[in-house]
Amino acid sequence: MSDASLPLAPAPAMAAGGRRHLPFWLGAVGVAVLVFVALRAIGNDYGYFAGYFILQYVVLATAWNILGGYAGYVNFGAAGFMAAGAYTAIALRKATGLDLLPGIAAAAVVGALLGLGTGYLTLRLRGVYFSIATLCLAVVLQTLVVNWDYVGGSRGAYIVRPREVAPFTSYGEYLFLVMLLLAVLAVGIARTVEVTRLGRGLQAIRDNERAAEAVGVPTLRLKLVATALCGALMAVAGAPLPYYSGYLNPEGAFSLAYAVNAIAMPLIGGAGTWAGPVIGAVLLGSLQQAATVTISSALNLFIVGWMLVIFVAVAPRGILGWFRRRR
Amino acid sequence: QGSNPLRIGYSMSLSGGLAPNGRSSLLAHRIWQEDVNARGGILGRPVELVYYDDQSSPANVPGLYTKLLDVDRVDMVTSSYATVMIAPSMPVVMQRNMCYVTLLGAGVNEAFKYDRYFNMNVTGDDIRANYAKGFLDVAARLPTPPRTIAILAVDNEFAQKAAESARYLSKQRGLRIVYDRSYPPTTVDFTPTLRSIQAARPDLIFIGSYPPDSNGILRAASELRITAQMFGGGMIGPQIAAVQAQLGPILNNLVTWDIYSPEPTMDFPGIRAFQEKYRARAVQEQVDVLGNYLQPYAYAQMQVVEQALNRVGKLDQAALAGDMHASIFNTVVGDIRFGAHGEWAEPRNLLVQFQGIRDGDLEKYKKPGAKVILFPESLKSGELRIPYGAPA
Amino acid sequence: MPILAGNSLEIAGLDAGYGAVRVLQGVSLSVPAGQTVVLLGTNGNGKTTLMRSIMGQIRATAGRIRASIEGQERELVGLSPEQVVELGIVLVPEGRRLFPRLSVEQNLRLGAYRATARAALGENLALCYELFPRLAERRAQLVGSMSGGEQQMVALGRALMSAPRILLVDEPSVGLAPILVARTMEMIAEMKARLGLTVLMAEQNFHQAVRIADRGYVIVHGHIEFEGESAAALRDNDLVRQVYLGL
Amino acid sequence: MSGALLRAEGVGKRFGGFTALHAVDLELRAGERLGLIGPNGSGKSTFVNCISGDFAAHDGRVSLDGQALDGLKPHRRARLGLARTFQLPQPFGSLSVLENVRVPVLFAGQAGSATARAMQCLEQVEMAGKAECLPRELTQVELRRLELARAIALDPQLLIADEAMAGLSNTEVDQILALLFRLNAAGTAIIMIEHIMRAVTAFAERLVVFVAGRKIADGVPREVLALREVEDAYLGRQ
Amino acid sequence: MDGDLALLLNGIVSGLLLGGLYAAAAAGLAVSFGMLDIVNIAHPALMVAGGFLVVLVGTALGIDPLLAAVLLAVPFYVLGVAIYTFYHHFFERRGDEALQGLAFFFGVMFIIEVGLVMAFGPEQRFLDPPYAFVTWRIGEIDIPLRMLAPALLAMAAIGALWVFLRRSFTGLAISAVAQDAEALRLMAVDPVRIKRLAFGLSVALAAIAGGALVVVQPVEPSSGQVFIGRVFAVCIMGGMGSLPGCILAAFLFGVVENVTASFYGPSWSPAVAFGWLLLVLAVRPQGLFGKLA
Ligand SMILES: Nc1ncnc2c1ncn2[C@@H]1O[C@H](COP(=O)(O)OP(=O)(O)OP(=O)(O)O)[C@@H](O)[C@H]1O
Ligand SMILES: Nc1ncnc2c1ncn2[C@@H]1O[C@H](COP(=O)(O)OP(=O)(O)OP(=O)(O)O)[C@@H](O)[C@H]1O
Ligand SMILES: [Mg+2]
Ligand SMILES: [Mg+2]
Repeated sequence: MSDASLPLAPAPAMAAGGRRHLPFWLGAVGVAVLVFVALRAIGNDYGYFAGYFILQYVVLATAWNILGGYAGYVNFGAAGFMAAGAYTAIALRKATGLDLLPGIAAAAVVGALLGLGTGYLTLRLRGVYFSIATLCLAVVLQTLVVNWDYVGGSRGAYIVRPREVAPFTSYGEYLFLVMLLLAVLAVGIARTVEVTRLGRGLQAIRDNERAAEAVGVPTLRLKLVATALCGALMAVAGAPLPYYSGYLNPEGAFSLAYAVNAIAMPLIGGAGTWAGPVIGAVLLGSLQQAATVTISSALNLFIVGWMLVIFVAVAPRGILGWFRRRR
Repeated sequence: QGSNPLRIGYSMSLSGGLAPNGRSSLLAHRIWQEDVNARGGILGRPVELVYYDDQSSPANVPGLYTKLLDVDRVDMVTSSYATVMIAPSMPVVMQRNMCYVTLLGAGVNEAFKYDRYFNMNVTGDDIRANYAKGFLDVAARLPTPPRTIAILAVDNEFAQKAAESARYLSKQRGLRIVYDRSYPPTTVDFTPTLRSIQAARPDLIFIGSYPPDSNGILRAASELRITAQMFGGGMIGPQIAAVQAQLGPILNNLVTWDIYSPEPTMDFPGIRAFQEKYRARAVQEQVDVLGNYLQPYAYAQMQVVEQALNRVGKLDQAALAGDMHASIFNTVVGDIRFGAHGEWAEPRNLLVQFQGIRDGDLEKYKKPGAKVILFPESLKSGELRIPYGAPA
Repeated sequence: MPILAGNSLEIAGLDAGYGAVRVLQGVSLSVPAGQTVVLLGTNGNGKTTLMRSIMGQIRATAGRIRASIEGQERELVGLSPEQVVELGIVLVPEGRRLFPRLSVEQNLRLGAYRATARAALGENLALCYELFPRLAERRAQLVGSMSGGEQQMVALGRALMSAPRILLVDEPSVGLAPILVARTMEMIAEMKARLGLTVLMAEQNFHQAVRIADRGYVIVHGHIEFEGESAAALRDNDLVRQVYLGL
Repeated sequence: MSGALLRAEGVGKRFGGFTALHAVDLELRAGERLGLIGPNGSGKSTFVNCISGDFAAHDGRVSLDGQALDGLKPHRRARLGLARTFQLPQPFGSLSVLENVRVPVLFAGQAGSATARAMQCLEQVEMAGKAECLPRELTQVELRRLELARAIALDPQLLIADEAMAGLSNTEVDQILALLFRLNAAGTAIIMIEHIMRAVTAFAERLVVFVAGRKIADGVPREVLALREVEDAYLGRQ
Repeated sequence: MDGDLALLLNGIVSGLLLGGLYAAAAAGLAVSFGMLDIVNIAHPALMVAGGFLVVLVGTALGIDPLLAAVLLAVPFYVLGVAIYTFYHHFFERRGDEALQGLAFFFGVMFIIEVGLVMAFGPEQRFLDPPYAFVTWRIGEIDIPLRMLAPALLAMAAIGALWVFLRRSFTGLAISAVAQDAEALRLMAVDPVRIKRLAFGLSVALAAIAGGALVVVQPVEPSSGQVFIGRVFAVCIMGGMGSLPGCILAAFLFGVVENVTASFYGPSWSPAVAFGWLLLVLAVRPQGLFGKLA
């Protein structure tokens, strides 16, 4: 019923400075280097694992935001795309022996194609219909994977990763660095989308698809670009997963947690801006991680549930909404 | 140094789908901890358990084990229950060369080939050749030898391995497989599936299922009045008190894989004392009230760690692994020895049959006779009754 | 037939607005029983705001709105829209505000929600279809797919279904074909006559509005600038001539 | 050169069993000012939607400047120079007025600074002062102006204004009229759909009347308005 | 009877019975999600909570689970009113409901699930009425009362709701409230009260569905997750807000699942059922019975 036009925080009018790319990239890389150096100084593998956990959500939330935040199309199928990436990496490794990095590249391609397919299949759907369609897609994908013996089917697939990678102290560090770069890339892409006409077009679609079309916005093409980007980034977020855990089964890969976090994190940070998902993912991701490793009982999930409720209740326009004056 | 605790770390499924087994194993661990501390701890140090809830989500596991090893700096690691939780911890544990005693994994080490891995499970090295052996051996001695078999298994790793074993052994013994399908864990209604099986008229029905589905399958089977010479095989669920209470007479004559039954043949030293303590606390802790399933194994898991440490006398992972490879452990689930790949050197898959079950009262499961052991020969405590579906 | 006595509206010194924006300033006007009063004013002068204040959709910051219904005096300021409607004061809102995914008949039935209107539902529905035969033809059509004029009929019909004593109409002629504007005015007049209503109507279309008006007010920037005791008085007023007749 | 800018032949549209448009023909010269009137529900907006590509017409062909539009999406038509406004203003609610106008410039305009061009359009509709406002802060007239500014930003050859003046006061109607005249003087053909007869007669050089989905008159305004059918169906007896 | 025909007929009958359970689970959502536009993703979790309480109450009082569910509908109505009041206060009133509300209900879902684990433990719970072990046999067709009784209760509850929605003014107001709440006030209807009532009803239906679920199968705290996709799918396929559509879609869904399971094996059931829904959406985006305005 609620059509594509979901009431979101009004996009900030891009200040002239917002369009400058070099400072952003320098800043982003700077932050990344800083994070990496700091973790390395701590010299503790757990930092890398916790960091990986959070960063995968940065990528996932950012990807969701491209379609959900800018264009107002709420994707319930994040887990499906994520798993598609993970299983692409597994299949590639089984077929060719190529490992993580080629796996990520392949996942991007598969995710983009899948996103494109979703876009085509659901292009007539708006609002909740689109959301449910993505949910269905995830179910269908899961069934396919479960019945696909080549990648282990329901028994799951093992990936025995090397214990060491050349210049890194551990494989965990390597994985973390890869995810860090992916996160920088994802956020950079999201921001580029936001400040270019693509982002404007998507926002116009979110607000009023019919009017957008009437003033010359190629809505279908833009949506397809957005679904493809979203799919590719989500798949990329999932590609290292089998390397991270050494074993992957469909239930784990299609876990509801990914779908929920992909939506909740941008909302909590502030949907519709590139920084929102980052803030949300870092906040909610660290909270979850912290709750898991400090509370040795089921209480940890309970707390995460309450925090989710409280966050959205007190910051309805996301954390960013607090700082942005209502115009 | 004396009061500096010896810390054993692991992740546990305290919420989510694996929580029932996770929580009851945790209770077993805590009972062991109390016992061992009452004996003065290990190496003169009191034992402390450090565990986190993995929420039954494999993705949480690598992070938790890194935390345990790098931040909490635990002295030993063990595992939570089930393959899907053990496998993601392997790379982390292997990275630190820790000696690793796990609980009810199935074939995890086939992929990793880690020589400090030890698994508390009865399946042994070769699941395919062993898991369904009891079912088919017993079937082979039926008065009218069976010619056909139907196989149904849930889409998860353990049940699929079970089904694979049934498939493999059936072929080996010349049984015709007249139905062979799997079903998704989200299945709500099993009626159509079982009816298809019924339509194939198999002599034997082998089912690899998990707790919530086992109920649905057995209920549907009773509603459809399915009969077969033998029905069951690899069902996980009938071992659990809540399931036994609910299904009552439906379980009668069901034959299935198991790991423990309170029959005289399995009256190992210490098991009764353990179960007494366990049952005294189970209701309050809201876990399985009988403790007839993996709980003794969880206790035994820690006994292995304890005995190895006491023998080696120091926290030397390599030496501990060496000891575990070499020694025999006397546990509440019997004397065990680990083979080259860390599985039990001698598999001990049980085939049990529920007999004379008229109601859901649980008292009978504390005593011998309700769940008799048909296989292996060495532990056999009763004779097969056929067919499934006959009233008690 | 309903009693004609005592359905009137009296507004005195009304201030209202949206947050910091003060739209109405000291508006006073009266709608005597059984009369049709037009509120003239060009865009953004506060006609809708006045209507919304009467209905309780906007809380007046000062002043009084007194309604006399069937001899009973009531202060409206502070009442919620539901309470105001319960009294028998019904608004045909600007932009019609129909329920697009309900059928014509469902929209009409909803109009009869208030307790007193429920009793007369059958009667009023018949009257509605008599007044607007087009609606009878389209009773199962979803309102969202109807043209502007058709929707205006539904809006009037829905108000009728509420069995109003005092009817407020906000710019009924917007977007209607000339022939329909005329007809709408006639329909309002007819509804008024049949049901013995008191009517307050905001309009820009002076020529048409004045045809059915007994008296009128001109509102400019939230002030009542002129009060015409009769249609003729309105026609002769300079302000009106200047704004509406382009003289 | 046939001289026709817009040519619609036999355009028909059905909704379920109800025919909203019966094979309507219409031609329009470049730079022409056409008034389109008709009773409510006579199919005017439906016709516009068929021309603009919002609805897929069931029958007929439409071409603009000799190029067939059939099957093209609305945005393609918009880029070819066909702009329309909506009967109910449809702003992009979360974008500022300026950004609202920048959208068409970005996607359909020529090279150059989008912001400058958008400001220019806003100036044309006298909305430059509201550039930073959000649509919800605008009054009805302002929303109509924004709607027009967005259309202008497409540099249209043809502008269809669907009741751009409904609900506006006399003075405001005059302002919008002046704006449309200015646009027209710059070469844009305009189809004005309006119920405000004063505006229609002042603006249109040619008048088309729809009744019940059919074109019943097409010609010089004075003559068309004098027609008996038009009076009966639309104007009513004055 | 021919074997395949019997299989097909039985597949259809059992599919219809299963559809009854789906209808029970989806009907409440058809109200909250379909009519009020509240994307209550926690609905299946509420249903499971209902199931746990049915077991608790039914065991304590020694009454039939379905009866217990009907009794529990009352406190669940109150619970629904409370949830809606919170939701209204924090989201709807501020116009933030569309997306933030979704995150809110995700949170509620977690809270319920983990709350159940903490209160009742992770073990499965059950309460079997005696008839749950009875199966009627008509020719070749089996009708287990375990499936039939909940389906009948569901139909009765949904039927009553449907009559209420069709016949009463309140029902009409419920179907209008999401379209224009402010306009509703001009009909003397308090939209917040209407929504509260409707949401209360939808949660009360979750209790009934919980009772139905308990009779069909034992409940675990996470049992609800299985239903999330299905109930939303059923709602959408039935056409938003249409109760008859919802029931029909539930039956279709059940039949497709079970017939697929009979003939092609259960592992393809979800893919076929959901894939079919995808197709429906691609061809008829408004659902089978939905109307486009
Ligand atoms: N929700 C609102 N928030 C702030 N200002 C508002 C709001 N609604 C209206 N206004 C302002 O209040 C003033 C009066 O508006 P109102 O709608 O009452 O005028 P009106 O006479 O009914 O005009 P119209 O002929 O356009 O209907 C206008 O200047 C308008 O901008
Ligand atoms: N989606 C639709 N489904 C069904 N009927 C429709 C639909 N859209 C329009 N109609 C019908 O088509 C007819 C023509 O409508 P249209 O909106 O074109 O009228 P119009 O001439 O623009 O009227 P107005 O002057 O009131 O705006 C109306 O009777 C309307 O009810
Ligand atoms: Mg107004
Ligand atoms: Mg129109």
